[in-house]
Amino acid sequence: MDLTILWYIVPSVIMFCAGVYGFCTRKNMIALLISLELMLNSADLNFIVFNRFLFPGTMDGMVFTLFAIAIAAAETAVAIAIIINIYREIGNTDITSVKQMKF
Amino acid sequence: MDSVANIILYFVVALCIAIFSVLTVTSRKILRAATYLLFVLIGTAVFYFQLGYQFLGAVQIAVYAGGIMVLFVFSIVLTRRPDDVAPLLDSHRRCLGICVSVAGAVLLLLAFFFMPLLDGMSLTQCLESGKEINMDTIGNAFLGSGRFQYLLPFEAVSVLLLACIIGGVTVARKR
Amino acid sequence: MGITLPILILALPFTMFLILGIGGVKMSRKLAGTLGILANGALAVMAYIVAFTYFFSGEAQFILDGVRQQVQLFDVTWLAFTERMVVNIGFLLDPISAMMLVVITTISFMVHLYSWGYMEHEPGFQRYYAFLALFTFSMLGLVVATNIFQMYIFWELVGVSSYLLIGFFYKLPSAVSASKKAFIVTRFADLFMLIGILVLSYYVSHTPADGPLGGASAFNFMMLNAQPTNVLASTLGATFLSGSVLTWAMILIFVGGMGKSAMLPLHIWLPDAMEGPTPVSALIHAATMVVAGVYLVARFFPLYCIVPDSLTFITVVGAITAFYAAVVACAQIDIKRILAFSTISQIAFMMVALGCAYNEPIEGVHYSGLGYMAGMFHLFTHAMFKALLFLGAGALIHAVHSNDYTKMGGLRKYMPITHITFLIGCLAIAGIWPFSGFFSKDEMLAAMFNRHWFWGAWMTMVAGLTAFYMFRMYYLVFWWEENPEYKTSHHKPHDAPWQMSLPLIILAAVSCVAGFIPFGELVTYNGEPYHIHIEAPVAATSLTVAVLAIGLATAMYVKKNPWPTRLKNMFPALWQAAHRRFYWDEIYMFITHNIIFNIICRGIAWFDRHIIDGAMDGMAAVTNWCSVRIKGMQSGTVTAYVRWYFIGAVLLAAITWICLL
Amino acid sequence: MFSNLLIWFVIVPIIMMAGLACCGNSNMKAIRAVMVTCSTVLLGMAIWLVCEFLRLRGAGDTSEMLFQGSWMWYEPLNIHLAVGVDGISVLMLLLSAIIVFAGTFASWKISPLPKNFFLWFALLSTGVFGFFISIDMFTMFMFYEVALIPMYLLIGVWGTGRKEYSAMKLTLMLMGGSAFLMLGLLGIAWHSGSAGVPEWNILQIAHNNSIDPSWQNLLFCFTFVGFGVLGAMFPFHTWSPDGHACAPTAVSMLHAGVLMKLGGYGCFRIAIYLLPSAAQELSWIFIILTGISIVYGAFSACVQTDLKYINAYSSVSHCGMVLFAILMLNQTAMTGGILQMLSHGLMTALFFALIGMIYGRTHTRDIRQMGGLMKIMPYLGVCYMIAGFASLGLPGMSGFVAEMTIFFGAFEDSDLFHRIFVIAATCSIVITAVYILRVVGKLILGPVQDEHHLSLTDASWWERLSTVTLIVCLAGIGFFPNWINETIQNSFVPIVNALQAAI
Repeated sequence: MDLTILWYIVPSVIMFCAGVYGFCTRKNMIALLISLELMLNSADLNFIVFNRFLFPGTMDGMVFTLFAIAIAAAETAVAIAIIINIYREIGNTDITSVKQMKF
Repeated sequence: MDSVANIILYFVVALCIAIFSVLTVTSRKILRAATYLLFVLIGTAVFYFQLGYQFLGAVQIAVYAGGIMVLFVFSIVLTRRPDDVAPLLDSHRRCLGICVSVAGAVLLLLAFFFMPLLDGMSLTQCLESGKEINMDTIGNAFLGSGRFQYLLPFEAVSVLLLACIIGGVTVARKR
Repeated sequence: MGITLPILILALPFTMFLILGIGGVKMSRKLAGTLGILANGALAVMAYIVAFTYFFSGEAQFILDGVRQQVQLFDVTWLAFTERMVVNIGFLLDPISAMMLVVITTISFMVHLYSWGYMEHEPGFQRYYAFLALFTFSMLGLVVATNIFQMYIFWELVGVSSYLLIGFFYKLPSAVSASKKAFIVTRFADLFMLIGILVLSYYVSHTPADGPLGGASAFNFMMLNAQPTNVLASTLGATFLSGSVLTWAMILIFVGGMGKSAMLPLHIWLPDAMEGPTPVSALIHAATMVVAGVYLVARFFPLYCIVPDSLTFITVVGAITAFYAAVVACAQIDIKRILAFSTISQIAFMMVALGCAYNEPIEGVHYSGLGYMAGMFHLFTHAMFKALLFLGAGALIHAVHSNDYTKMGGLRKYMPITHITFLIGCLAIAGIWPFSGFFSKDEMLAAMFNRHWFWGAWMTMVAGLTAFYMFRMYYLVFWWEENPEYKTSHHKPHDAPWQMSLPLIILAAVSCVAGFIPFGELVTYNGEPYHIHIEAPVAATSLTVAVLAIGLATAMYVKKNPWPTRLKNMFPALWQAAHRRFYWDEIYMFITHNIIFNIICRGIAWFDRHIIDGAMDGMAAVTNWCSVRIKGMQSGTVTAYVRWYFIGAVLLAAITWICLL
Repeated sequence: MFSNLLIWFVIVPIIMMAGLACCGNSNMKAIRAVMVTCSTVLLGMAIWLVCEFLRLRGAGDTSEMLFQGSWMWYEPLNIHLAVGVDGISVLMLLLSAIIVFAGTFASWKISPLPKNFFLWFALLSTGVFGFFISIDMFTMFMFYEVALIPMYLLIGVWGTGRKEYSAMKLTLMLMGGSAFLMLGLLGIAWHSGSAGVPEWNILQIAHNNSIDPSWQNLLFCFTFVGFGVLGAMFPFHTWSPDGHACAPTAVSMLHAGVLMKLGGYGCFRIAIYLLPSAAQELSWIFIILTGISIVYGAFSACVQTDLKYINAYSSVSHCGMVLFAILMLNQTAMTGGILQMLSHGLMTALFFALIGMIYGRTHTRDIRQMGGLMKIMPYLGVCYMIAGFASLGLPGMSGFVAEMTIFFGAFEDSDLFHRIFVIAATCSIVITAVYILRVVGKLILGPVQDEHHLSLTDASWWERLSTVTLIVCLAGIGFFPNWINETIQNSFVPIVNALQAAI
């Protein structure tokens, strides 16, 4: 029994779809952010897996993942700053109550 | 033929990831969701180790499981009491979410399974055919400006991070 | 004769209008009045010189082999529509225009002088003189027109000056609405005239250039009138409703004349026009402007003769109007309205005379357009005595401060000059020998009897009615019973100041002697002299009828007695109808106000606001509605965006995949 | 390029804008100085242009357009900045200059933001002048749009009443019109060009005359409707009452006086001249519409109570007359149409100026609330009556000349269809008299309605200057129409020849 590429892709897909589900259904902004991290993580995993199985001699995928992790960290930091700010303004973190800027 | 240990490790981690990621998005307590996310991230890190990217796995644990999770927990604690329970989802939303995610999953899996390109080597073969990526290689790649070297993206990311720090501080600052 | 005098005759009143109109505000009354009167006096002198030169100098350009000629003293291009349709402004001198020059300037001068006293205390005195000058200018331009289009131009201008003068007391709503009515009714008639001119000029200008009509401008009177009989009628072959084009054109043009001359369906503006100052009524609504219709027919007489149907039309309209107006005049109580209806009736008289004029021999007797001559003669004498009557009425109103004869009565003792002159006017209009009206009316009746005995008899009856209502008014004003207020009031009625009395005396004198002017020697349709002779049977009949009518009026009205009231109560419906002028105003009011204004105009305005505008707004509303719907998708809820994003992504992926398979 | 006189008609307004931009925001003196100087220069240039034009024509220059110049602008699409004028555009330039001049004085005391107002005003006049000097369809269209856009702001910011609604409606409807127009122009350009290069030059297109008749029909409808919207043709006229009612004085003047003329001008210069066979074939449709316009506008005006609405509907009627005359496709009637444009431009500018002045004093435009203004402000009252008489076609005023030329020209078409519509159009002179006299009777004459009005003042010197300029021009055309008439008639020769050839 070989651990081929598909074996690693299946958990990645599950992770991704769980993220999608969470993003569509949750209302708490932090929960949304968590779902986002799940999706990002699955993408990272994909990079790595593709790098390893399709282009084993290079390290591009790994470098991209590294950057993605760095960017994810930055993004999370800013997002949380915004969420806290919104919380100060309106008293909760419910995504449906933030509509002022829609048009 | 991969070693049995590898296969067992794989199944444990894959199951762990699948279960915890579902739990992450279905849990009604936000602090628990964060904890489940931590497990998923650690599981991913284990995959990285297994695939031979030790440095990446370390970074994953340090940055994600360490830094980002702390941020999450702090913000959760700041914005609500930890034992707050999210209201039950209305069936319409849940149904829609399930539809979208299941349809996406089915589609993606179908795509992957039917793509002949992906039917390739086993993990062991890959690990053997690829050369070892040690810290020396990574360091040279990041600080060189030649072919397959990443000085410019590295600098860009560092500027980005700086911008994020400033942005985060500016946004969250009390007026 | 050079062209200096004709140009001056047109330029002087216009200049006066500009000077008084623009500079009047800064002038004193005295200066403005003096300027106006002097200018008008000079104008009258110039007009007399022109007329005298024309009639009596014997210059070859004016009279050739005993036939008076039509002369265009100048004729300059003003506007060229096409090669054949060129509008000129010129000065046409022929018997009738020379006669009209005299009439207009004389009456205008009298009115200027009279207004000096009559309008003395009115605000806007300068403006008044400016308008009078404008009117004089327009009317002179009208009568000397060399072509129908020039006539139309000045036709409109007299309409406007009439509008301005009727509405002179602009603070009175009644004056404003009267002026509006006058303008709109005459404008409505002018519309037909315009269409008539359009038709005529189109067909004339589309005849071959080398044909009998030549290549001249299609508007020119001399060219049109000089055509041998029937050339036009045969050339303009097209027909419409079994009338030839020329018939229709001439009738349409005549409708314009009907409007200005207040013929029957279009007469309603004239009685209301009495809201204007009385001297204005004398000038415009008795002597000059209202006879423009008669003048128009006379001007186009040769063309009307080519299409006898149109002459019949004129006769019928005139006869009906004459009778109608005479009957209505018997039942009015406002003296100015009585005079207004009398004017309508007299103008209709002239119309009938023109309608009855033949320019061809009938049964071997050559009448040489007797009706034409008589109509013009009556125009002349009527202008004089009707102006006299109006100015006299003005003097009465000036003294009594009312238009109503019930406020008068027994005034002969207080106002002797007015009384005598007024009586002369009444006698003249009633047609009593030797006053001027007798002669002209006699000729007209003779012409009508020549045409058909019916017209003669009918118009004799009208003449009798005329005598009756004029003397009814005369007696009610000067005899009847003295108004008791005069005795008690410290402000007794008295004769007018000299500026007002002088014109009365002059006009009365003219009315006495004007009948002896050998008019037939001067004004005939073809320029050949016509020797007037009194038609004894006709004269006797009309004189008898007039005397009888005067006798009846004397019996009824000389002293206060209950008979008039009894008579009124005997036929209340008839009296009421006549008093209300047979409800013409109400009919017009119904049509214009209820139908045109309320239904058509309001309907269109509603349609515009709700249907047309509604359609435009509706398009906007539909767009808006759509965008509101689409806007809902842009809810600002991030989860919804993600939902849509993934749905789209999944769909796209599915589609791509299906396509790849 | 700068030696061409015509180009300066665009440059001077731009200089005017630059000058205004340098002025202080509320430095009224400087702003007025710039405006007066530049509009006087424009007027002087326009008069000089007319004289020079007549001199050249008198000297025997018979080319179709004088003062021609052409500079390549965008090579791949063959777009030039091409200028040239014939007698009609010369007169239109003069009219525009007069109205810009009078408009400057009529908005002497505009507030708020006087500088910005005049900036947009100058931009508007740039567009107008540019339109009339262009003989390249593309630049013509560009200037047309330049003239339309400032309208939105001018009405929306400085207007009164429901100004946002009106500004939006006006802009959207006119933009809708120009969408049609753009299609039509593109069609003309591509169909008359050769070898894949579009031809934009009007003279060249008319010379080639190579558009397929069936295409002509479609393009004619597009261009005529496009310009017709601006010419307030029924049923696309409803922007006009609302727009005019809400616009500030000078804008109403310029809009009704000049901008609506762009519609009529474009109709014959492009729709009819370039598409003659379609014009012969399809003119009947538009004759019906414009015939309705004439009578419909006049009847609508009879029941309005807002002075500006009355005038706007009267404009619908009069501008309908312009298009009606142009559609008669013969020289006399088309000449009358141009005369009517000039006459209506001056007259309606005068009307709007006066309404603005009256409104500035009484703060109402409802004729039911006013009356007897003749007693209170005799100068304005007299001017209003003069404008009214010009409108109802009093001889001696330009309106009479124009209407008569139209009627006599239109009567030349001898079939029953044309005759019926001509007679319907002539009826409008009576209806016009009705609504004009109704207003004059209520507003100017009669007793004073409102005691508060008794303390109002009469016109100031700048108002007098503005009105006198317009009245003198009105009377000038009315008294001596023939030179204008001849100038216009001569300019129509090529167009009439093209139409003759297309039968």
